[in-house]
Amino acid sequence: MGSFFSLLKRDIQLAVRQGSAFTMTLSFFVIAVTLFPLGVGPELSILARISPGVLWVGALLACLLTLDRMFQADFEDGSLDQLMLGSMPLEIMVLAKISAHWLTSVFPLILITPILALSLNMPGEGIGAMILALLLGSPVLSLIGAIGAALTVGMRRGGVLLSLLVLPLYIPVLIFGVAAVEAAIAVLPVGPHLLLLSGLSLGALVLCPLAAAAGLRLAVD
Amino acid sequence: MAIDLHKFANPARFLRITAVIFPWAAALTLLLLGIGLYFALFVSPEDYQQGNTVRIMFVHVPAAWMSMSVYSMMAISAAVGLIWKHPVADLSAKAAAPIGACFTFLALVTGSLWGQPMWGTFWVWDARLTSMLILFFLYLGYMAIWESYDDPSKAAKAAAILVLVGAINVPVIKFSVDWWNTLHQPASVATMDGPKIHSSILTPLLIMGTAYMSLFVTVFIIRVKAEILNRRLRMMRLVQLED
Amino acid sequence: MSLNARHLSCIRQDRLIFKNISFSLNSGEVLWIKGKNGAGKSSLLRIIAGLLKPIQGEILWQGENVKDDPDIFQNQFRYIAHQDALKPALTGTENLRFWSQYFGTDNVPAALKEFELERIADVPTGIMSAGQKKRTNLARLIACPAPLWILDEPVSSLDTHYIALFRNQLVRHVKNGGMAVLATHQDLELDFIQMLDLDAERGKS
Amino acid sequence: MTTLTEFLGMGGYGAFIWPSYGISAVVLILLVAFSLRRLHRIEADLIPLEQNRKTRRQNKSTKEGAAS
Repeated sequence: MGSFFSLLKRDIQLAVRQGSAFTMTLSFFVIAVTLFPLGVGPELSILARISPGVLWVGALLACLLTLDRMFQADFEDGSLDQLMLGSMPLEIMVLAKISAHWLTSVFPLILITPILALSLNMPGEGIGAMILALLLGSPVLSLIGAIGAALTVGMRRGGVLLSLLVLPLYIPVLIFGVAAVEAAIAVLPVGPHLLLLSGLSLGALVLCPLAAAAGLRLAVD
Repeated sequence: MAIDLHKFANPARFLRITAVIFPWAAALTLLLLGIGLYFALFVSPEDYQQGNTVRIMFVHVPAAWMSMSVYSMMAISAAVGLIWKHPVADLSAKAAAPIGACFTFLALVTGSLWGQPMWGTFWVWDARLTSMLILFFLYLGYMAIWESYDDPSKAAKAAAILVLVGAINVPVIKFSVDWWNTLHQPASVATMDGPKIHSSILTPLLIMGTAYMSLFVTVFIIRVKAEILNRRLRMMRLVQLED
Repeated sequence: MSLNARHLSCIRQDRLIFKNISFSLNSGEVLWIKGKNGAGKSSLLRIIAGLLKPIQGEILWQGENVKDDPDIFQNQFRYIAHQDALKPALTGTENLRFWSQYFGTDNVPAALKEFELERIADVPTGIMSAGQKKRTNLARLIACPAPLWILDEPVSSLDTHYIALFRNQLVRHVKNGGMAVLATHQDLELDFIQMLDLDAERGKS
Repeated sequence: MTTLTEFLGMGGYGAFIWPSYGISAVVLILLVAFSLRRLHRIEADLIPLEQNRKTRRQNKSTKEGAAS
């Protein structure tokens, strides 16, 4: 366990120290969401109607921005080799990296979501559900993303391939995530949607570290 | 050293067996396509609701069937390749992918050509078309990853991981898309479930389905053979370099 | 303690790098792997570390195949690669402390002292010179002690003073019952050394 | 003549039905053609290499024969 937390701590420390990743994903998220009113028009009822989808798609794309660095930086400076020689199973090591990614790249997006939701005129009932849905569903983004990141480690233009591999797999989270918010806005029960999202997260939690670890073994080989 | 390398690329038995099957598969494909097209275009009656457009079904539905089955077959091959390290398994998944992608593409295009007279628009976000589209993306990703690795044995493993992850995800995606579609179903759109399948339609459909299947087998044999020989070519060039 | 390799062969990108390499190494010994560039020195070291899979052959630690029981070899060795595995945004101390926590050891102050890093330990490694980075990387050997050192060009970019310093560390490690596998162009003039010349091995076949 | 026109017209839906069949035919024929072309190309590349190996083997065996 000590190894797990030391790696988690180091990755967070690096993100804080470098800082740029934080601010870049956040500003990307904000800008991407801001583009929608400019593209669709300022009519509040339309914005409210599309706000759950816009926020989810924005979060999804913003998450994608930092994914290719998940293992790439460690691969380039030789840390990945060392990380693989530690005493904890590779799957757990991968899970530490995924947790760090979620905490540093996805969680800040969730924090800023209420403000963006308000700017899109999302009804109050929706905002709470949006946050909950993001909290429960967004781990899938980092988990599935880790597979793509592991498979594209060491490639010159891995980022583009990564999006092609990962985005189709994100569709269920997007659908259930948006549905939860829409249900809340329509004053329908939100519980089932949130349960589905949690189910996706749990399933991904079991499966993705295995696949990502297998991908990393290829990368160092 | 030559022996070492050839141990990994000696699927001679596969080539022997397929050499026997190949002419039969090719002949069967032509025969079934002939019969199937005759039934589809001349014998089969118009549907009372959809009129002649129902004839699109005979090229659409078999393509959709094949797109799903080919992906499943790739997933099984990938698993076999990963677990038992069987060299032909990886190659067969690789060989099947472009064929599956073609079928998926056809299912999409014919689906939208069917959609225009049915729904009055070329593309609707119908659950089936949408999940076909996603499947198409999965095929593209699979083929892209083969292209992205220099080392074929690594590419095989990476592609296998990807196709297995995809295979586990396909039911989830399918479920989510179906569910999403029922949630957003606009009232005016007619569903494709409309026509009760009558035997006059079912017969040509099954014939066309079998024809597509044997077409798949035919092309698959050609492509796997090409992959096997390509691997042998690579080995021999390398052996030449060594000397 | 003993490390044995039996009939290792390595294929990279369908090319045979080496084949049928065997050696055995006991406490108090150093194995010096020689060979031209591309002879497979780094690949052999990575195979020993378990990062690369050999196409055939096996590694035995204390007489047991590490493939059958990976736990016995876990954390028994330290691998120093070309790349420094240092994060430029972190200081030398922070980098070393992370690795020592990660490997479940704790000997950072001693490591800094042994490699004369104390004065620069609180500088981000990103602004260190190549030699300073190399020393910080090597300090991992002391910060995270392990009986077997796997060293890939450990003295490249070091000047004579620090080469001698590293040599002393290596001698002390081996005298205390440790062992090392070493790939380097530089002759460190060690006794108790075994040679494995990959070029000569290649000629044999 | 009318029957042919009627047949091609497909009750007003010919514009959708024929492209469906057409594109299916084109894509599948291209698939077969490209697959065959690739196979033939690889086979052609292999021939000189195979011969090369055979002659080398023969050389070797004659040499060995001479040596023994």
